[in-house]
Amino acid sequence: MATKSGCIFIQRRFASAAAAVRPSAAEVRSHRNAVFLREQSRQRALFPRIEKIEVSMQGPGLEGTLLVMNKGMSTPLSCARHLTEYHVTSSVLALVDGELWPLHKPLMDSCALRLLTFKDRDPTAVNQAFWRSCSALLGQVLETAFKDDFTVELLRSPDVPVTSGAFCCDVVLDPQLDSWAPSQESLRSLTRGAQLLIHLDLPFEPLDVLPSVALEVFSHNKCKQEEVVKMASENPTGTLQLYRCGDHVLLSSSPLVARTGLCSQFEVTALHSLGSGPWGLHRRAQGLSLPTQLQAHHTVWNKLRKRAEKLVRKS
Amino acid sequence: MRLTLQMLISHGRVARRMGLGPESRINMLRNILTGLVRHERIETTLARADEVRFYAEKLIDYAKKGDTDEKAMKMASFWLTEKDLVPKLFKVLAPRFETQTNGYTRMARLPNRTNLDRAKMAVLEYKGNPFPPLYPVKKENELTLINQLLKGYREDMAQQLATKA
Amino acid sequence: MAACCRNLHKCAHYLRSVRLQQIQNERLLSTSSCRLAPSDKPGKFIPPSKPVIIDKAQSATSQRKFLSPEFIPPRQRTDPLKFSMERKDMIRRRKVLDIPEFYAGSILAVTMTDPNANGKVNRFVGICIQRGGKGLGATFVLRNIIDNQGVEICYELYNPRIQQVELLKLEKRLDDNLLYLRDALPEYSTVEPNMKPVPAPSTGEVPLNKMKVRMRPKPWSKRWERPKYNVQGIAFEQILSAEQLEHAQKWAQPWLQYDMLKEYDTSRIQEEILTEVTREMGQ
Amino acid sequence: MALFHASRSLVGFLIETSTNIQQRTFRVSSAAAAIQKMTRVRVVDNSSLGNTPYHKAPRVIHVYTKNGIGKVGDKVLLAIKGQKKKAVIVGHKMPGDRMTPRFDSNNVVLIEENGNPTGTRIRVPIPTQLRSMDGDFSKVLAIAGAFV
Repeated sequence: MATKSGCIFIQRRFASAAAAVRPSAAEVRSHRNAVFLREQSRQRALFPRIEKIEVSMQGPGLEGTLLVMNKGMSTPLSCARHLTEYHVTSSVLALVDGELWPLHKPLMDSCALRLLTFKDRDPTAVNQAFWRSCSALLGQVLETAFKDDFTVELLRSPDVPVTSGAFCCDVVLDPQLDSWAPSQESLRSLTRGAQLLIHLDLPFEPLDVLPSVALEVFSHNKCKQEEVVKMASENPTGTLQLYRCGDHVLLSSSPLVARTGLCSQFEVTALHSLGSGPWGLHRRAQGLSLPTQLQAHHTVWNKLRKRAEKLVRKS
Repeated sequence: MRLTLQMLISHGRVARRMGLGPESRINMLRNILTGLVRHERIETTLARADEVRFYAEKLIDYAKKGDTDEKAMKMASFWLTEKDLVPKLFKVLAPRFETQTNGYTRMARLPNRTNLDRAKMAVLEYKGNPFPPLYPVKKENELTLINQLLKGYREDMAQQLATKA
Repeated sequence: MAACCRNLHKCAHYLRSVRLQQIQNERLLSTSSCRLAPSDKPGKFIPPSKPVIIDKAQSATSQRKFLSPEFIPPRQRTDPLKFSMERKDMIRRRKVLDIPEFYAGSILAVTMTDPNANGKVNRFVGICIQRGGKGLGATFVLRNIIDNQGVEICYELYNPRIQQVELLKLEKRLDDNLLYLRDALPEYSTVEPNMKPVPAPSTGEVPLNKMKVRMRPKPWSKRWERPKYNVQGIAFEQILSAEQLEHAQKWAQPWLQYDMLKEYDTSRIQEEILTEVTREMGQ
Repeated sequence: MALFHASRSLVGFLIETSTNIQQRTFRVSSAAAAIQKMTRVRVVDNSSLGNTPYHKAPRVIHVYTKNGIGKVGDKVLLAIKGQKKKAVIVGHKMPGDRMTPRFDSNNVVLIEENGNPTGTRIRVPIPTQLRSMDGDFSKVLAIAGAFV
């Protein structure tokens, strides 16, 4: 206890030197979690009575299937659970009335539902969502990988196309680490952290919130707050989409895949430095991942991995 | 040809002994080959299909030489017992396989015969026939994640080569 | 003493005879030189034209592309490496020993070392009736009739015992295998042992002898009239009746020529090997 | 006369006969390739025993080898003109090794019990490998006319 309080004291001293009081990373995380859970339970309480909706399934072999589900409670994943195990394990995203829908988001009305997989005829949207989820996962790993006395701030990651060869995640590390260059060992330990998360098979839980809630969630992070304001102005409905993966809460403009277990091969390939920006030294972490359904032979994987080491630029 | 122990100890003999002798064998294969050229897909016993397959491919090789070639015409008129098929061989089948150098036929196994005996059955066809395919068509989706990654990789490689050259 | 006298006499006789021989030799020499001299004088102007003619014939023969049949590997499953290695050895041997182009029906003279013979060398002249074997083990059979006794020798083409292969007469016959000469009348296989080489025709083509041989009455060593042998060079009409000839057709296998499984197209292999051999021989 | 012709053809003397084709009224099989018991042979020396016509061709009745097959240089026992006589094989129809001659007939030279040849001349070529063979062939080689 004494050591902990000592740590906090030291941190406070440093933070005071940086002109603002900074809580520890664990505190920030628990705060975000608490706000997220509060909002989630509030939204669930909006549907106290069970109302039935009709979901007509689409897709090969599912024509004419009609499922009667609960309004505001059943998700596309619960629909898949009524079908077969194949649908549960291989579904990545859902298409509800032609709109991309995260698999864990409750259905609000009678609709036509199509479950998307990696092996569809046109899996472009799924691929993009997978790429986005992988960069979110990479951000989560980066946030938890450093010790408590180093701050990690995640920036808005650029949306790179799949053909660029690697997903990326922009991050600003503690100013003490400006001269630090990651070795292969440290990249490998990051990879290991990501693989632990993949092994846990954590779901990405979505939540539509108002900007005020989002601002509360990210009350400790200036750059995230700016991002929230910007995204809220971009979105015509004025709402934002938050995702929770484990105890990590993140902001995303478009849907993510169902769970982390969809990745099978995952590797953090590089951590490039982009030069100093408004928040300090910007760094870009890059990685490569493939889903369970599409695995590569190790020669192909090595070639792709070598390519993923090159700095990815937003086209 | 068959990669079996039987083939290993065959000392280079590749023809099966079938029918009532060498002449009968050739006549039988002639009739089957005529049927194959007429219908483009036939169903026979496995051994006969396997035997006739070689002759079917060689006949196309001869047909590619054109109907002015004396040897090709001789072969066609011998192997096609129904003479109305000779123009079909030269005018339809030979142009169809102009781009190929071998592998004009496809063979697939069928369930054993049940009505007469338990003979192994097979279906033999010339490729490019109008019938529904024997095997399901293999789907190769360019848009899957790994193929997209490989596409990007190939583009990168091509760019590197272009800059090098 | 008497013996000495006799010896002296002998010596004198010997000397005299030697002198006589010398005179004769001188005379012979002089005459020959006399004969040579006039022929030389006009020859000094003519020779440029003569070698040119010979050169033409030689170039015509050298321009003719010929690959000895033993270079072509047989149709079987043996590793092609074996044949390529053997080809190297064959080319090395051919650089030392001049093996001419010949066919069944050509007349050859082969000189080989003979550990048993008096002069340690054995020369045999005969008509080539068969060429066999592929690669280093290639053989050819020469046949001749010496003292009314038919003799055949099967030579190995690349045997180191062979010292010289002379081509006396380049000729093709209607068949590639003349084993039926064993059953033919002896004059068809008789070759003069001291035969002079017959110059090749200047056209560059290998002359084809369309002679049909007359056979001895049956029995023969093989039934040459059967379609299996496909013999063209026998005048069957003189010795067999029409019924017999028709009866022989009972063994015909007309479908064989249409059996594509039996085909062995060597044209491409032949061309490849020919370029390889000419390149190697040129080095 | 007919008998004379028949015996000559039986012995395989046709090569020696004139070139015009003589149509015979009967057939004989061609001589067996290997020299073994009951093989008809041709005597090629000028001994009177081997050259006087007889209604039966000389036949091998024993081959003095371990396997019963006679090759060049082997001794055989002949039944010739109703008497037994030893002989040396100096050429046979069966192809031997490469580079050695093969003859159109099975040739033998008659020898006495002591190994001396009966005749004084051999009228056909003799294979040279006889020179290097074991056994005493010097007398046979001495009367040879030609070698191949």
